[in-house]
Amino acid sequence: MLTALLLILPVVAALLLHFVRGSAARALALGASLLELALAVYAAFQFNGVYSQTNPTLELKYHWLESAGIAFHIGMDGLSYLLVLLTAFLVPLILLASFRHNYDNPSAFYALVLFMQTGLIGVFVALDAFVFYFFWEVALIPIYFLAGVWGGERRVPVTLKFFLYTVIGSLLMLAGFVYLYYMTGVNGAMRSSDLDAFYNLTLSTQEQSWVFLLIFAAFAIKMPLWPLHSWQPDTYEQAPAPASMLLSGIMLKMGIYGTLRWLMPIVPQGMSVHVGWIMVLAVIGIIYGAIIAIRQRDVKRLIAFSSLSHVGLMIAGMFTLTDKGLQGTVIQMLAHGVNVVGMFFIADVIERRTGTRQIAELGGLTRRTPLLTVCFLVILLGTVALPLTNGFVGEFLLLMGVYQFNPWLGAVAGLTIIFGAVYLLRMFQRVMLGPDSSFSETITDLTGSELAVLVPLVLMVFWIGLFPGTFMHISEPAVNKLLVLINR
Amino acid sequence: MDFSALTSFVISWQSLVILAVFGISLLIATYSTYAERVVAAFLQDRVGPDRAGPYGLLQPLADAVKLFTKEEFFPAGANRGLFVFGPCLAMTTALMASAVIPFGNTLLLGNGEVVRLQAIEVNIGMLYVFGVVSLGVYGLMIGGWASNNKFSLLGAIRAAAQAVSYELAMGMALIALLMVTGTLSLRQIALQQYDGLWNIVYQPLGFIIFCVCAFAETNRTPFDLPECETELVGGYHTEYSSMKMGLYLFAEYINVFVASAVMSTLYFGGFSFPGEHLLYNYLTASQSELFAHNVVTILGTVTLFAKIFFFIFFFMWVRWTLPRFRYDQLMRLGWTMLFPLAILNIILTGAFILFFGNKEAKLDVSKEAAPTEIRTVARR
Amino acid sequence: MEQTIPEVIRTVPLQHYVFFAAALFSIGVLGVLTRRNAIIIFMCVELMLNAVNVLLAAFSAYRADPNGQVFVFFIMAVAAAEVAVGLGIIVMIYRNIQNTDVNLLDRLKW
Amino acid sequence: MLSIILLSVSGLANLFLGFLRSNRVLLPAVMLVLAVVLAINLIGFDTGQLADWNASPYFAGMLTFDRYAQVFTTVMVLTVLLLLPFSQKFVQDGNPNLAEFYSIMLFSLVGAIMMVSYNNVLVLFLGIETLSIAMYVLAGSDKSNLRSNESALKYFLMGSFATGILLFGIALIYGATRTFDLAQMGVAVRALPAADPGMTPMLYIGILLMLIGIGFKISAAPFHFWTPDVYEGAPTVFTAFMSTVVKTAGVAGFFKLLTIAFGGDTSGFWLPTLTAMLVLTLLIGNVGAVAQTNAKRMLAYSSISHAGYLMLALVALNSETLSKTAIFFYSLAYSLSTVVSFGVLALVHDQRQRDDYDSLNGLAKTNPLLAFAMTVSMLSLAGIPLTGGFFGKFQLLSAATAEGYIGLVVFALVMSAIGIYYYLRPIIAMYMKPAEEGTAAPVPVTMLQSAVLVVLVGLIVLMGVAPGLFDGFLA
Amino acid sequence: MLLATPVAYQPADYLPIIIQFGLALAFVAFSMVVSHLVGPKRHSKVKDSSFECGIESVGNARTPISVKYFLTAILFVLFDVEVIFMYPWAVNFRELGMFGFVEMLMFMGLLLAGFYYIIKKGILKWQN
Repeated sequence: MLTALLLILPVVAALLLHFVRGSAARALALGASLLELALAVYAAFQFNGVYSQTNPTLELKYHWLESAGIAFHIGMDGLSYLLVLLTAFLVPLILLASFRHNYDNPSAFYALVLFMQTGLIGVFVALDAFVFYFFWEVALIPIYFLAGVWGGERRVPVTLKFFLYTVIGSLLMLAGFVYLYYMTGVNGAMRSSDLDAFYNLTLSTQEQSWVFLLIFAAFAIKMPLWPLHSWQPDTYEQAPAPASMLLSGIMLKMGIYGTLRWLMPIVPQGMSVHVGWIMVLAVIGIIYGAIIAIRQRDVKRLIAFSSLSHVGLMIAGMFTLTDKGLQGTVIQMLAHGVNVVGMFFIADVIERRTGTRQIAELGGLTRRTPLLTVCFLVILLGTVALPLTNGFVGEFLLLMGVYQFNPWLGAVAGLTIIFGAVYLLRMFQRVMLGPDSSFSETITDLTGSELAVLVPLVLMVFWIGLFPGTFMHISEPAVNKLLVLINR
Repeated sequence: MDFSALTSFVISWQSLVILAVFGISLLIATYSTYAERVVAAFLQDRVGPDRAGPYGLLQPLADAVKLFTKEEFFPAGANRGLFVFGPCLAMTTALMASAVIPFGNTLLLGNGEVVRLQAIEVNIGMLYVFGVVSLGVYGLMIGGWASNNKFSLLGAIRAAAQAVSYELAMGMALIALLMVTGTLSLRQIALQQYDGLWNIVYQPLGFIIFCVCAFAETNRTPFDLPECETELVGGYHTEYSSMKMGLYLFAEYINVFVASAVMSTLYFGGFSFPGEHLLYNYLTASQSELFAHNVVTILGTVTLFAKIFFFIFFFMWVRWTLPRFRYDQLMRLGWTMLFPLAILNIILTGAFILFFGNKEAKLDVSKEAAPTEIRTVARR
Repeated sequence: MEQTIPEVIRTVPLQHYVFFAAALFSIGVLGVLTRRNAIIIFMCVELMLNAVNVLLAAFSAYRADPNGQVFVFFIMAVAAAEVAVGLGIIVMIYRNIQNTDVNLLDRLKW
Repeated sequence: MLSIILLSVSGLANLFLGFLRSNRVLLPAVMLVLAVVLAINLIGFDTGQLADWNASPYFAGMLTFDRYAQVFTTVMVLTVLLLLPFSQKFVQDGNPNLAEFYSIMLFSLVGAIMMVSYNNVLVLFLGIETLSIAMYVLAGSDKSNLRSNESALKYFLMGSFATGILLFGIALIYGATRTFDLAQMGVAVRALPAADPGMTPMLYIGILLMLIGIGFKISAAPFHFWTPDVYEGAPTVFTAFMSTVVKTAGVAGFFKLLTIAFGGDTSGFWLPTLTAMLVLTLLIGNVGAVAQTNAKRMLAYSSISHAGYLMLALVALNSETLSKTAIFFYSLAYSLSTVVSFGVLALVHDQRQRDDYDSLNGLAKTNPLLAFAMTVSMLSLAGIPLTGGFFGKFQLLSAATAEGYIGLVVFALVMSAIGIYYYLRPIIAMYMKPAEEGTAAPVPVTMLQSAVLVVLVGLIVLMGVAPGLFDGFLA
Repeated sequence: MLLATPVAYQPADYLPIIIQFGLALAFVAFSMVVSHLVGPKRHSKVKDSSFECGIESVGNARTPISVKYFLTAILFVLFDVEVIFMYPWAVNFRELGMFGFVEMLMFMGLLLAGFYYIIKKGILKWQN
């Protein structure tokens, strides 16, 4: 029931937002998202013994299409819970961040963000293939409008590209699901699209590898995996800051989560056929992202490519299929979510003050903005994966995993940290320190609301960095179960 | 089709009958022109044609010669082919129509051969007549359109619209008759009236409707708007001359003849005349059945022609008595009066038959009316 | 009554009817596909319908099964309705463009 | 049956109602009748004995009003009922022939109902013709508009041509099977190869000809070419009528025909043909729609593609219940969405006198409701979740999958991916393009129309969120 | 149901019609040919021009004519088909009995409804 509540609350709020205007709308939106966060936290205590919990709890199941054997089946295990928590944690901050802008028709904007939250949470809690697909698409629609309506001047073609990329992927995924769904009924059994039914399938490796390709297409596009990434930088750049945050902070995790929950356990053999080239692509993505990032002039694009590179590492770690790799992926999902949102927000803050994102035009901003500098530095270091920051734990585990999988790949993947340090610190050095620019004197420091966004992020950076156990314990049983299923 | 049938037919008496029917209809057509003038003269109290031959009896021949020897004229811009085709079609259809009309009962020959006094007996004779006659209007249409003349075109269009409008009511009137007779074969209808009452008794209203429609179908006054000289010069045959013109005229008269024949067959007992079985019985008392039967048959044929001539006269009588309708009146008469009347007639007939009439069908005289059967018919 | 019908018709073998109807039908189809005058196309369609009528009548006679002829009646009625509507449309168009050549109708691209 | 009688009688009455001085009473009257018919059908739903193919036969079993017929009747009546308010333009123009248009719509609805309730090919034929002939008139109802005339002519010529072909097919099949009754025909067809092998070629030719006729009627490629012209030229309301009711009736009727008469092992003969038509239809429909610049024409092509999707159910007819349900679900979702899209286009057209994409620019600013409704319908047509279109498509796909047509399914999915591109274009125009000069003024929308739009959107979303409510009617 | 009497007609029975047709054709052809040969032929420009009461003929003779005529034709087609339906009914009237009568009453009722409708619609208003 609680899970359903988590789903329903944002929608209701979104609908209500249709009727209120101005500051009331902001209050309503923020209030709703905070309430959502509170619910999410409460959920942690709701299933005590969550640490030993392997099967999803807080389940809810009612018949959706009885004749077709499709049920509206939702529930959370540790893995889902962490991502739900991440979503619930980030959305209020994103809303808060969007308050600074004066978009036209703001309540529609907030409504879409909340609607999006429902979609995201739905994806994370779905336990039925079609519920999953359903929310997967539901999450897509609002982000399309957010980026398309409130975005930059090149928004229309860019968002169209993004939408088509994603939808084509998800349609292939649908094909895969339909096939699995059909296979559940071959031996006279009632067809079902339930997760467990899929887990119980026994398919030939041939079938598995085909299904894998179909479904992985969707996830790979969302992540994005290297050759399929071309929608990402444009979209991040053109979308309004909050949309970019949603995209990079949460939506990108849908792909990874999907792979963990809906791909690896269902078609393990089929996956193992493909692991090789995927790893290679992932590592290429790491290097590629990093190198491009180095050459970027635009802060937002730089962040986009750095995120591409980090995601590459996550993918690589995930496909090592070791407990280290998976745990690392989980933690890194959280960390990356926090960091990238923070980075985008800071980029947004600077842009709003200076009116530009060009690194060349910026410089020497520190003098008048101590707070900004501090927050920026912390989050930056977190992204660089300095020990004691959140980035470190994840990347360390991931690299270990990759190294175990294949030392050479591990070595190459290790470059990501060095590269990351290079381009991020160079950016920081040029933007904040460096020779004075026209803005050095005029720029003002963070305001209260901006602090309200950044402080939680900063705290989270340290929390994950210092006590990763908090989260790893939650995800551990789920991850172990996944491993069991994968190695069956 | 095997030719043995053809040959055996050609040398049979039946083919003679066909020739006779054909010739008679042509003859009547020719002399109708004469009759028309005589009647007109009589009604207008003046002397009709009286130069050519005694009482001008040779007048038609003179006309024929004239028509043949006139120059045939093709208006500029006319579609020659269709221009010629129009009158031909009109004439052909007119001549075809008389094929199924029973001009009399059977003649019995010494060798026991039976000759129907009818070109051909088909079970759908009535439909045949309808089909062929309504084809005739194409002749008018084509001719009128082909002559590239506004008058002709208007005449043609009028002819068509009028023909179709009245065909409706005509068909409906006929249906009422069908309900009484239960067959479409003209011969059977005639034979059914051989003894007992003529259909006019059952179908007075139907007859009136049918008669009016027959006038309209044959473009006779008061419905001769397609060719009303006061408005349209000559109507559809404005541009026609010589024998083409003649064909149109003949076609009209032959149609009148056919219409009369059909009317007398359907409603006035065809070749039956009152007291025929009395005569038959009287003759058989003294003469052979063969002789008696043939005499009755011949008398029947004569009576039929009497009836036909009466109706032809009636046509002419009306022509020289009644003024012409206006076109909208014509249409309104056809659609808003005759059509509902016909439907009413059908309903009344049906109700009558169901509630008062005898349930079983009228005596079915479908078999060839050999003398024995005739007698049974007559004696009943 | 039904059993008497066959002798009437069977003097002509069934195949002849079928081939005849097929020929009529094909002529109609070709006409529709090749001719450009709306009226002629329309007449060709009617030709097709009548081919069907012939076929149905023949079959129903051979099968001694009146349904076929009933069907023919309905086809006639429907054809009449089609004629009415179709002529109406054609007249309407003629009054707008003084022509019935379907090639002239290019406001909408095929 | 009651619906048929009611509709035809009211259609007649409506004609005479037209002689009244004011024709403002017509729309309410017609809508009332439709509402009553709808109510009758909905009430009848729980009468269990209607569940099988032939219950309560009429006219010596030529027409059976079973659950199948009832469900699709409901769909079509609902569609027309919700479509009518968008025809109010006629009322405002004081159109002298308004009564005729409404009556003809009712009559064509009767035809459509006959097409789903027939049990004898004769009735099917009559239904098709009643529907088609009415549609010829409606297509040309905008007498002064040459495009309308032209579309009427094209529709008429193509339609009657198709009728001829269909009839010849029927005649040949009659010759082979000696019956018009669906069930007997099915028996005879299955028995024929053994009983009278000489007749089988005639039978097969007949079936092929019927397929061609069917293709014409539901505008399946390669017999689709008339569709875009006709849809574009006809008055928008009637275009909507054509693309919803006609298609629903067509597919439902032909499903019944193919299942009962030509199902089973006979299907082995014609299924390949049908499959080829399906592939071609999907391809042409979607690719053609991408190329369009005119929203109405795009919808015409999209309706072709939807015919293709529906044909998936015809192909998968051997798993009967699945396909039935799929057809029902899809046609309902599709009809509702189409009504919305065409309705919005009609309103926009009434004000702006054009129906290309740009005429929609900035609609989100001027008429949020219209824009939102249009968006929902577009997403539904595209088969995005949260709308009825998704579950419709899903059921079709699962039916096809159950028959093992994996390749077709993947193909269909790729096609609908293409579809998304052109369904997004109106949305982009409405939300992301600024209003041009001349399109700045808000489109006038009456209360009734906006209410209907809300209902429609509600239904579409309801189908997408709680499909269970619409499930199991045909199980 | 079928318009046939128990007498079995052979195609040969329809031979007379063909013969009569031949005769008619022969007569027509004869008269045409003869009149063509016999009659004089003196053409002139004025003489060949189509007749318009002596004045110059203006415009195309085949001008579009009042739509009323088309309407009449179309209506004829419609109603005549209804009549076709009545023929078999009428022939078998007695066999069908009361049932057939009632059915036909319905049929005619609908027919009359349509009839009344077209009259009311002003099909026969030739004035305007």
